[in-house]
Amino acid sequence: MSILVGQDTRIVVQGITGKQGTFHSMQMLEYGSNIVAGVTPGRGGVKFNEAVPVFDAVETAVRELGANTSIIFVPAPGAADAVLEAAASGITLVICITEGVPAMDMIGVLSYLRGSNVRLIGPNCPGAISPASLCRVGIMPSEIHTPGRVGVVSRSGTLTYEAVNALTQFGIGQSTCVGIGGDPLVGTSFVDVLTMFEDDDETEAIVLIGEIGGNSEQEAAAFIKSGGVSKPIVSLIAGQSAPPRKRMGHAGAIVTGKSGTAEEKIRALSEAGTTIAPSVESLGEVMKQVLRGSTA
Amino acid sequence: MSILVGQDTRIVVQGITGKQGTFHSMQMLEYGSNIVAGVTPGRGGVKFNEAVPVFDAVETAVRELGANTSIIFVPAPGAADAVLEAAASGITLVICITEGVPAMDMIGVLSYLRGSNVRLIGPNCPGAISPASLCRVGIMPSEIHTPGRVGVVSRSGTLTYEAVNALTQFGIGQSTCVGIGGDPLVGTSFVDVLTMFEDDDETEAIVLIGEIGGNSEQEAAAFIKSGGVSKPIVSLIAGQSAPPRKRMGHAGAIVTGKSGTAEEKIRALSEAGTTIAPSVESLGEVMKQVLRGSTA
Amino acid sequence: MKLHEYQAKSILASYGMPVPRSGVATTPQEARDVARHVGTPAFVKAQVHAGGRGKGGGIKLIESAEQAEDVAASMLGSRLISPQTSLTGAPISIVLVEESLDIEYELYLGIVIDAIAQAPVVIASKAGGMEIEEIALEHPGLILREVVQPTVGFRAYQGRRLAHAMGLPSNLANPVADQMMRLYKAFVDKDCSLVEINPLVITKSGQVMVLDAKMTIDDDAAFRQPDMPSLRDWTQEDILEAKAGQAGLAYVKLDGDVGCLVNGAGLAMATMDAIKASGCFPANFLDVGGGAEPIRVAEAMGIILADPQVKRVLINVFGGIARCDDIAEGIVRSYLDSGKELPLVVRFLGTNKDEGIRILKEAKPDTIFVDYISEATKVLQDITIQ
Amino acid sequence: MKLHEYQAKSILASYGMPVPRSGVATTPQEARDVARHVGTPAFVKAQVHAGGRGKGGGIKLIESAEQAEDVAASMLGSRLISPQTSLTGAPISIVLVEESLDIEYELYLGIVIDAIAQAPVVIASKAGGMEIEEIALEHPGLILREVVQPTVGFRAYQGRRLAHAMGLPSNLANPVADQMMRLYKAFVDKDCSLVEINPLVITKSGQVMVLDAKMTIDDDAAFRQPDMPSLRDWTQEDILEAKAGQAGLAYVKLDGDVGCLVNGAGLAMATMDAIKASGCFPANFLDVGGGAEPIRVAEAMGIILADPQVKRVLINVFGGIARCDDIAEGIVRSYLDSGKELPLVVRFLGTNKDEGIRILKEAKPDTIFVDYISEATKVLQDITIQ
Repeated sequence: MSILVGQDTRIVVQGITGKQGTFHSMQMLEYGSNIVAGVTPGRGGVKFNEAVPVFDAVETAVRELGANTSIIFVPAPGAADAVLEAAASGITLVICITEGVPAMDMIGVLSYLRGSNVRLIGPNCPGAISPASLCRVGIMPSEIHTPGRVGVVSRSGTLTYEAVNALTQFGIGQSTCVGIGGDPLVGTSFVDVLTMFEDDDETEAIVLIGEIGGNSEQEAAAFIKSGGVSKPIVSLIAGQSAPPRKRMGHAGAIVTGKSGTAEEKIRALSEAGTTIAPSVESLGEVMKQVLRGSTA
Repeated sequence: MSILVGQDTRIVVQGITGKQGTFHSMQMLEYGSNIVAGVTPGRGGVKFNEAVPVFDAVETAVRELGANTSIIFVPAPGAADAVLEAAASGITLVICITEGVPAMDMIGVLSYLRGSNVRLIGPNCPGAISPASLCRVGIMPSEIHTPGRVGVVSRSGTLTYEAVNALTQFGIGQSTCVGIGGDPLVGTSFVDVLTMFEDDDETEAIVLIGEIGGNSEQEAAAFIKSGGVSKPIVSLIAGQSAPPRKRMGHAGAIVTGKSGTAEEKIRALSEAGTTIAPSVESLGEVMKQVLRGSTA
Repeated sequence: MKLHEYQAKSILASYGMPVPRSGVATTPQEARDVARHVGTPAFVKAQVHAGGRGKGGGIKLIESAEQAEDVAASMLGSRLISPQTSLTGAPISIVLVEESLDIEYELYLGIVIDAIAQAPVVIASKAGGMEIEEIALEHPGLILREVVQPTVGFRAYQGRRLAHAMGLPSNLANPVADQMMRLYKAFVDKDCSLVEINPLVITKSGQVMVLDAKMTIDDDAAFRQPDMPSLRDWTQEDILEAKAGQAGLAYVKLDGDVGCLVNGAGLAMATMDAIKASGCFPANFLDVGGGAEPIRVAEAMGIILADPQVKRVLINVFGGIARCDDIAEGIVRSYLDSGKELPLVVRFLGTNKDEGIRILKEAKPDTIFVDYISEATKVLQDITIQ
Repeated sequence: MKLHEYQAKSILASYGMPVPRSGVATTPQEARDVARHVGTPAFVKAQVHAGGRGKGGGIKLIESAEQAEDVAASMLGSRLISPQTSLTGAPISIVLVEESLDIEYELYLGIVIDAIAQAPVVIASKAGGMEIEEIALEHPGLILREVVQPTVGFRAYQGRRLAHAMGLPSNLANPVADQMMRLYKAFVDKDCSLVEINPLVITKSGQVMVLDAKMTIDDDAAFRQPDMPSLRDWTQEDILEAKAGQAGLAYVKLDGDVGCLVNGAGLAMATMDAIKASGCFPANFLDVGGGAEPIRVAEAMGIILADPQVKRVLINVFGGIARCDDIAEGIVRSYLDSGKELPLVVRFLGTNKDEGIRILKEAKPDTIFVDYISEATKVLQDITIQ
């Protein structure tokens, strides 16, 4: 087993005929992901890559082809609507890649999803990949991933790729890698993913990659400290050199109070018993040591 | 035991210093109801009737005096806000007497309350009374009620008083009488109240008073038919002589389709096995026969 | 309150919904000028608060500005009788002159507040042009519904879903969904209880257009809709109902001869039912309301007495908030004002019943007092026999 | 994007929030005329995108219109340096001349989007006039919060609750709550990420007034806020940051000399961290983004090279969506344009890495290629030593 995505995942790509949607759908198909349908309103009836049916609405993909997971490449103005459509159509996992979704839209979406059985990952995230089942629902480069027993969860995209690359180079494979997104308002938190990794038989250790801004790393630390996670965790926080009050790319990566600084996050995660990696390159080596320690 | 209101009810009156609030608070106090506080924003600090403290906010009444039930006499433009304040302050039963609350306001309120543990009765309702515990949280004339084992639920105000009067004149007392309100959008339905009466040891039989418009009587009939209520029910529907498309006073009392007609409602309730009373005056006699039948 | 078609269209246009070129006229000459401006062929449409205008001759195609003048002359000042008006019809004091379009699709689009969903529901049908009740009877499968989640409002995907289900080509899904979202925004902003665009058309050139529009505003929200009073056209309502409405009374004119004044809507309906069951016919529904002051009761009574069909009057009051003595005073006042000698049957119960009876006895000694509604209907029958 | 005080006040006034009498001026003469119109004593307030204006001399009381002219003359064209600006300060090109009020209460009122509550939160404090960060440090108990439920919006009772908790007299609760509801409506309508009224004052005559206002619009919502571009004042931002912003690049100017171009915000931060950990200092944060086309990379590189503080450049790209050859082409283009001979350290990984290296080697043979970030920082240190 992996978490979130795996062999039972039946993907519908929302915005499959757009530039990003087309590129990554091809990549996902090449990797082996089970894309059952695409959706582009107004383009229903065509075939993507001469094989994948494209519909006007998500509900058709759910009803006719049993889609259960959606990945969204719809441009920002329509992204909230795409999430709501997926949720209203019976999709239970929605992965929103789109960057730049207005905060007010996300407030509505998150309020709507609360109490439903629909999980949203993102927006502004790289998605999730479970190498053992060759299931990639995201935009990460496939080739750096290798099956294994370390779960990776991160707020960042390329930094996660570096981290995975570092693990793979040290011969450490991954159960599932999840990017939860760089926006302040996201559907799934560190704590949510940590809970899933804790419950996952195939995950033995966890890499947590945080960054400045907000306090989701502190929430994660508190959760770990309270016994929520028994598996070993290696953590890394980006942005130690970032100045205050400046948005470092991600909408969420801005230090506004003391709790948003890298120092505070590192302190909290260290106090919670996680091992702090000094750099992304060191992750492979640090994890190797941690795994050796936990086995001993 | 009675339902909704009883000896544990600790009332806060929202809008206690207004004309309606003052009049009915006096009436409730005379009956014996336990009004612990009143609320009128901007008037905090005064005493009502030289005894009941008046606060600026409902939360003070909850925190300092353990209020658990609110009755609202606030004028329509502020009524939705009053319900939300009560709900957010820890009140678990909100009875909104106010008439003329905009439908859009109620849509917001009902959406907010869904999934919470707060029950709203009304708006545009006479409230609830449990004669055995001398607990009146409403605007009904006290003197017509007498303790007993018949539960009364109704969409109407004065028609309910007639019904209760007819019961009392036949020596039939009431466990609790509840007016759910004459608007199309109300917090508590016939089905909700029937469920409570079914579960109430002190209720032996039920009077259900419906009227034209909407289809909450049909919902009730379906619920009864499906076995939701085992106790005998006498029902009465007002508006058999009403013309279509005309609003008969209550915002909800308007026949727009076939399902809104008195005939359809009577048919459904009759098929569900309830006894139809030919007129409000006959209620006492019909109920007497029903009770005799169920005892025999 | 209901709006006229031209008022509703003007509101919808302000939300970016396309409407045909048109103009209103209150005189035949104006109609001619507008027709010149709009171009012909065009339609002259009577502005009344009722559906079924086409069947009642309220929508006429004209080929020239002169014909527009003639048609307007025949409409203005007359009354339109349709299946949805009263027998006397609705007065026409304004006409709308509107361009004629080449139509490809005729759709029905409406929004109502649904009591079961406790939310607004957007209704659409490809059987536009028919009344929704007709569609419901004849083609129930063609009525499509999307419930709105109040938290996020009506969404584009719901609009596209409706468009597809109506069988529109894919390329129309987004433009039609866009119009639905605009309509929803207007519905919420203006506190509507109903909007109907019937038909929403798609022209041969692919343009979406509001061809007819009905809009009803939630009267309870009047306090926050400052523009609404100026849009109200009382002349479209029964004169007594309009008078009652202005006085804030719930009154509905009926066809019988027993005037009724009751406190409480449910009791008023039950009273009407009892009258009818006894073989008599109520002349009206009237709920005088909870806190009935004498002056308000007098107004209510005045409306009942102003109805020439009323031959006898029944008062049924269960005093609670309402006090029987207040009611009695109001009745006395209006009876004296009216100078009418109609028989009066009174049932008082509850608060200050005896005082109420005393006041009435003194002022109108022939008042008949009863204790039960059944007694009242029996007395009314006797009055008929006399 | 941030708005100026006068812009924010004009928006809030359109929502019915009372603001003092005032006018803007871009010349000393205008300032004098406005002061005559507004009346004296009054304040001249520098319009810059930064807090702490008072401490920086950006708010001055004037007693006469002539004095307004003098003060405006000294402000306009100068730069305001406050604890919240960069060391070089923010340029003053507009001043606001505003009436002076007799103040009874000075409150803080703000709305932000709270990531934990996943909702807007209204923040209030009776310690108005102080920066919210100062209040948080010195009087954390004086900061009050009300989370908004998106379904029903900010409600009057929440406003009254805040008013009472701030210790205002009961009779001010409703008027203050009313202002909060107006502010919330503006916040939602305008897609704000932050509004702050600091202070919201209550005058001795009991009137609630917006004395200072900050408003930040969610850049992501620009597509539905058509008025916003015209309100943007790029001169208030660092010139290179402004240039990057207009090109849609995430760029932050820093104080070091190592220019960095990275794809991905997290990786860019991690790269900066590594540079700093090695004892060097980054000159900037720059995320060239996912689908980096050559032209976009060239623009990004141009911004880095335009910074006179930059003495060496590090490229760190993990190719995925972004292709290393595209990146290389963009770099070559801007290096040629700039004519600069700065040392270049490049780490390419992933998509089309070899092709990227080939392109760079050909165009700039002295480029140093590395495989690891740690290797890159080591090389950068060596360059310093040279």
